[in-house]
Amino acid sequence: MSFSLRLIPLLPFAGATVLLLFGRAFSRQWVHLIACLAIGTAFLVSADAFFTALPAAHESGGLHDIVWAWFASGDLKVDLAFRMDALSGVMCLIITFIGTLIHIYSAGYMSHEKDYARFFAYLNLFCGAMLILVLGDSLPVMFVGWEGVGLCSYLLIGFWYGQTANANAGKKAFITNRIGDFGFLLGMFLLFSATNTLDMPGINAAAKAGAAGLTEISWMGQPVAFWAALFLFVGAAGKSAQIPLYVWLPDAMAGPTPVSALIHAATMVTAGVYMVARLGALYLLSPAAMAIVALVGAATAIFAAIIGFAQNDFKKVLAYSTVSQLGFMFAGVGTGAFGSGVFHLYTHAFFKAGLFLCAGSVMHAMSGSGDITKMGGLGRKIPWTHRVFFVCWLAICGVPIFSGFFSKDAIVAGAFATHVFGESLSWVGPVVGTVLLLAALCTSFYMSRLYFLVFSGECRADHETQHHIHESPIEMVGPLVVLAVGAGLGGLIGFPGGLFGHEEWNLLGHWLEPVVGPELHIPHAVEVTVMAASTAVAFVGIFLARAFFGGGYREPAHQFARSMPGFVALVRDKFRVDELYNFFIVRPLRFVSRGLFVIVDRIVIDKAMVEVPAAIVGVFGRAARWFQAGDAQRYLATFAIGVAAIFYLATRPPAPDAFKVTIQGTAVDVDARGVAGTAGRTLLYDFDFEADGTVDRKGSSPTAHFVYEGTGTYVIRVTIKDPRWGTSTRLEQKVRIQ
Amino acid sequence: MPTLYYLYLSFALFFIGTAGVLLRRNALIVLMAIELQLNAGNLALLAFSRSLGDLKGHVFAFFVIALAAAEAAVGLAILVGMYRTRQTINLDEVATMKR
Amino acid sequence: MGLLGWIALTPLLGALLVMLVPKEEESIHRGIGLTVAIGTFLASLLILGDFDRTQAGFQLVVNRPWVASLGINFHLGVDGISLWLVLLTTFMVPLTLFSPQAIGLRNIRVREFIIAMLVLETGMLGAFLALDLFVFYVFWEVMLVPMYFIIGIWGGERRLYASIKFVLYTLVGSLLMLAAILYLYAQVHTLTGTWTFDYATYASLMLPRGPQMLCFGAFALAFMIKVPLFPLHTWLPDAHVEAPTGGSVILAAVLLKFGAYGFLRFAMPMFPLAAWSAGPAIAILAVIGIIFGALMAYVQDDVKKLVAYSSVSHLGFVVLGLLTLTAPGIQGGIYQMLAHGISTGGLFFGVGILYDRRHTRRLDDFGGLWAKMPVFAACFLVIVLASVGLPGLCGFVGEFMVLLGTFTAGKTWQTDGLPPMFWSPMLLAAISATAVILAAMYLLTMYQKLMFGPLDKPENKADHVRDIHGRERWVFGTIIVAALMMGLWPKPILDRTEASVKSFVTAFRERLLDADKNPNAPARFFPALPAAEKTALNTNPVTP
Amino acid sequence: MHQLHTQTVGLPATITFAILAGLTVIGALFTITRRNPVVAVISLVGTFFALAGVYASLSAHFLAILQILVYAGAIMVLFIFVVMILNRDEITRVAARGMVRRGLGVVAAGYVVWLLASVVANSSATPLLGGPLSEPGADFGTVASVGASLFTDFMFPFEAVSLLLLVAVVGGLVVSRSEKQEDDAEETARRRAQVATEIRPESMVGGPTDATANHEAAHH
Repeated sequence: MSFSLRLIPLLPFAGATVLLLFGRAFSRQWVHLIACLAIGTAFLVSADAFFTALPAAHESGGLHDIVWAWFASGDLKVDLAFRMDALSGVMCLIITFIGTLIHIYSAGYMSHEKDYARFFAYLNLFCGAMLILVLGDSLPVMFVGWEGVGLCSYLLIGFWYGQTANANAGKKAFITNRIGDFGFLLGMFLLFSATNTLDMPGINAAAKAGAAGLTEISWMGQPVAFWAALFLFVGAAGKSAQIPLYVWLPDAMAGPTPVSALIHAATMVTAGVYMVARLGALYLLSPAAMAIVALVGAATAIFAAIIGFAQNDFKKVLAYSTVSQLGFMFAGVGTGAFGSGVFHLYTHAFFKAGLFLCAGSVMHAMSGSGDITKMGGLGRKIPWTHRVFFVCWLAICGVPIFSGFFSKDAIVAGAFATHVFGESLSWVGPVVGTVLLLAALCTSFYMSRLYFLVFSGECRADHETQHHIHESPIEMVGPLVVLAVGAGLGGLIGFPGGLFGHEEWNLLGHWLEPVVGPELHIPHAVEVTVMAASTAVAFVGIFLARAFFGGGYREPAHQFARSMPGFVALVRDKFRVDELYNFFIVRPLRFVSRGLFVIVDRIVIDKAMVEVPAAIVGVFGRAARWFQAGDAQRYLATFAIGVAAIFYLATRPPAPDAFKVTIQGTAVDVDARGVAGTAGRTLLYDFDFEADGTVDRKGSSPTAHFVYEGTGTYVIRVTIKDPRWGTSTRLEQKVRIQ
Repeated sequence: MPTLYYLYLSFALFFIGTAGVLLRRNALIVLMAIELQLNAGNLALLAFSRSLGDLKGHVFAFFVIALAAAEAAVGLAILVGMYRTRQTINLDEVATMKR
Repeated sequence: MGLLGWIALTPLLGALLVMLVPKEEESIHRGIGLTVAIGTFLASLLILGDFDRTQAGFQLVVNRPWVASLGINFHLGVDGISLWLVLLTTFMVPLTLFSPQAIGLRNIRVREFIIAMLVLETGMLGAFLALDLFVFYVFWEVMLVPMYFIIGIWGGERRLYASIKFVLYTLVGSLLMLAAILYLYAQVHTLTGTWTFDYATYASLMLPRGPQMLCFGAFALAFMIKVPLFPLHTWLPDAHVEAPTGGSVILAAVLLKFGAYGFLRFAMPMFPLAAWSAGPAIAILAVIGIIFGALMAYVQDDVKKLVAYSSVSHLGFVVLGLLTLTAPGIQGGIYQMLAHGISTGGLFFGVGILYDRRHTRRLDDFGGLWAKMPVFAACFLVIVLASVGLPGLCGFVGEFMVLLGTFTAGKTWQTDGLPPMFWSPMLLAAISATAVILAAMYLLTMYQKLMFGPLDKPENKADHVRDIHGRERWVFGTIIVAALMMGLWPKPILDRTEASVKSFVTAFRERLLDADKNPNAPARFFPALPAAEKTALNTNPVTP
Repeated sequence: MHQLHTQTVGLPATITFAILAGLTVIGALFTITRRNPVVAVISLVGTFFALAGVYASLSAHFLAILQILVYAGAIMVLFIFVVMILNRDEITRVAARGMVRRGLGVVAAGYVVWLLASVVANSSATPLLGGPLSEPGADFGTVASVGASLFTDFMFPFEAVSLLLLVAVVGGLVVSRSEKQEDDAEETARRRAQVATEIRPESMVGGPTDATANHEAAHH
């Protein structure tokens, strides 16, 4: 069924274009009006598509819209086409809805910004690209959005381009993403090589049918599907900040806070999860690939959570929290619980966006500083921000009823209950589940630490800053409240109704079922146990944090820091991964490049291969300069000598190098014809058979016959004369007469 | 008078002209020597023309004279220009390519 | 003369016209030059109208005797391979003449510059259109001379070194090519009894292995230098750095394309066996070039040199694509040529602006320019991203198709029954794909050093560091529109190259398989010359 | 007319030829050996006069007249002018450098001439070279006949030659024009100044600082 899906990304793009071209001429009101209108309309169109058009087309692959044939060559055919099914529809709604909220929030947050129009243009551009990413019907179209969001992320991180650190962070994000894109490209090529198509429905169909191209065993004993899935996962890891490519995300916090909320929490970073879910059928073909996805996800979840313990920057804590939560999502999709992964993506979008926007509001209040060691007791001064943060905090900790509880629980339970790994890898599920529970504990702890340090106790900021603390304006608080509602109650959309025998209560799972397959069946016992465990874990984390940080830094926190100073420092320095990369990858690359430049280009090629032959030629040239002194008279003399030489050679009678002598007894026959005959000249031949000065035969015949009187060695002398030129040649040859 | 004597004269003139061109330093004399060479050619043309009874030789000689006039005009102009820039018409002193 | 003849020669006539105007009237020179160049562009759009995309062969052919006694014909024609390159040429030249920075800082001898550009355009168009090897060679050399002057007269400090290096490199290749052409000329005469430089005849001449290798070597060397392929690339950075903006733009946008075009038009079809034998080596050189060029670009501190090395990297993709002998690979290669013309041309325009404003090209001298010139920074960003290969802009399509073509080449060869052109295409594709990372690294690093960071250097704060305005905006606007169109709607271009590329692949395969059966058979024609053509050739049996 | 034709045979003709040839050769030798260019020019004029006589003895009356008018008249006057303008004696007669090569060149030229002469000598029996000259037509070599030939069969080359002369005249003017030097100096100075202002745009007093505007300003 067709629907003008192109409108959805086109609207934000149009907004971006207008703002980029004419934005500087508009007043601020017009700028944010245009931007909000563009994304808001896109939300309405998405909602229309999702709720009115989609149900009818649900079974037949959703809504489809071909804009035009993009490129084609040989078997390769790529259309610029969009498709909306339940999965991309949910994504569209999340993006446009949260996008609209953040646009509105930004109108308040960025109100003092000089480059107002540029900011909103980038935001709109980002939304457009993100919508292309989720709506793209084929991998290359998805890749357009994929790179487009990377670009916008680059631009928005470096929005305050005047500071080198921001620009560096943007560049780091883009390049790290590019490493992922490299994997994405190779994955695409592998898939094309295996299935001859790049359309995602086609690939999924081939995967479901177990196409030979995908299942055939290739390198290292793994099927093609494994490598394709793995390479695509490299792309996903880049975009979604998973180990080992997560390093860019914390740095990306250099951008304006609404950007962090929209791009680096709610939408762009979840693109990898979305892609894995979208190509679920492909991943299901290879348990090994699934295991890698799940394990990387789980490892990232716990690793980033631990780093989160010791960060003192508000946004950095949230950034590592995002990395960690993305790890949860990957663990979810990696264990085959695609619906749960997407569910967590959805709840995370709300509570993390809420948290980030609260961070923005707090930093707004704190005159721009994000240092949590200088905060405290803000709950009374900025009550609305506090309330919203409170809700979102409970959601991310996984306190029951709040949204994070349901989604996190679904993932953990799925990990314990999954069967996708088969016999040999059956250990993966429980390991992932356990790690995730630990990560949930850590999450609960560091988020509570953040909450207590910021909102409880006495304010540790200096007097000047304290004086300025104020609640944010309505256009910032409004979206916060909406997000808090979503974070609080949004989880009900994926209510684990199976527990009560009502599968249909799980609305999201129901929607997604045709796309990602039915939800995992989770046994009651597992479900209940996991729920209990994760509830316990959430509360343990909160109480532990309260013991350490309730009302400010408490004695146990100091004690802990003193007992393990090395470890704490290591964690605070983020395990020094950046330094590691810098030392082992970036610097060697630069060093090798510079070395190659000097050695290969400057020395081997330019000196040895170019200048040495040139020098050799130069020697000849200097020798030849003697002839070319610029003196025309000497040129003429040389010319005269040359003419004379030519005359000399041309006027010599044509003669053979040696004449032919045929001996028969004492008789000889001599033939003195030249190689080329007489060349049309009249020649005279003098034959002197004994070389005694008497000419024995003469005339114009080149041959002569002579009979010697006795045996012996004779010299035959032939003189060839050209009577016209008066020139002659003399040839001599020895003959032996026996 | 058979044609051959005219030719001998032509050869002699040509040789003298060539020797002048090759040996003299004065650019003016070199130009004159070139005129001698051209005249040697003219003489041969006319001699053959006479012996063959064909007027084409005259026509060619006419062209050669025109060419000589053009050559003299341009050559002398160059000489004057050369003298103005270098204060000499000594051919040895105007060879600039040797450095 | 036919449409193509007029297109090829109009710039030359324009150059003659410019010569007639006194040298003081610079605005008239610019006006005439621009008018002629735009006229040529409009005329070349007519080709597009008359071009039949379903036909693989040469169209709009012009064929008239030139030097009949030597069998030289003024023979021009266009097919899917040359069509867009011709349009690229006619598009870039007026843009260059329009740009205020084209001549560079030493804004002298405007008339001569315009003349050089117009003669250059004739050379380029003629060489793209020529179907007679002699005519091709003439135009090929005609290109060399104006470029030599453009670098040597209007260039930077080391312009003499750079221009001579450029000429020597190019001449070494082209003289060997001339020798090979003359050898073929004699061979064709031996076989047919006629003297001809006709391309179609040469393209079906099949030499035995030995001479084929030698002739291929001669042709390939000329083209490898022009591309330029590692390790024959060192003339390029020097030429680019010293050339004025206009020279750099044309050099990058069009001249370099002759290397790849030559492979596609001459070296590969004429010597399939040799091309196949040399395939692995050239493919490896191309991949080395891709990576090496990118690494070199990464460590340059001169903007122009950086862009020049990025050309080495980008054009490596083109050569790799051509060698795959697959439709996506070759079409992608052609597309990459066009995209590179637009994006790198744009980069050089940008560098021209920077140099105009700041009189330096050292990266460390810049910083924070976004604050001073936001419009320029935005335009330059788009062009940089096009060069990085961001999907949606022109650079992506070609790169993607080349990589995909290379990656799947092994499979395609198998189905096509073609012996492998080079080893482990998947690995080579994977190695080449790392260039997407490296391209982002060096180009974004460059961009950041130019535009981002604090505006702390007094020279950058000066008033004359003005944002782009007037004609400069039009130049960048045009480039950006072209880059966007090529990125979003490549279909019209790809459609028109498809038939020719497919027939190229088929012809190459058949000739290669035939040659492979008996590599040392004496020179012959395969496929046999059409009878009609034979009689046509015999009508002028003249000996030189 | 008839009188002249008969001069080409018989003893008087031989004596005439010998005298004229001797004068020609002596004049030519003087031309290339005299240190004083004025003497050389006068000798050359003498040579040309003698040659005109030789032409006349070949029935080339038109050419003989032309030889005197154009050569001995116009061209030699030009030479005299130049000699007067330059007015320099040669210090050494013979070029100093490269004497080996020049000497070899003269020897080579002699060899070639000798070779040609020997061909002529060896072919002296042929009617073309050694035979008595036949009686030419009545109008052979007259202005009318040569003119008719020039204006019919050789019309195009004739016009081309006229163009050549025109070009030579213009070329001579251009090359020897004395203002050229000053022009060059002016031009060089202008360019230098312009390049200087471009490199330091801010030094332009009151001018636009943008380089583009500069270029335009500098040229108008």
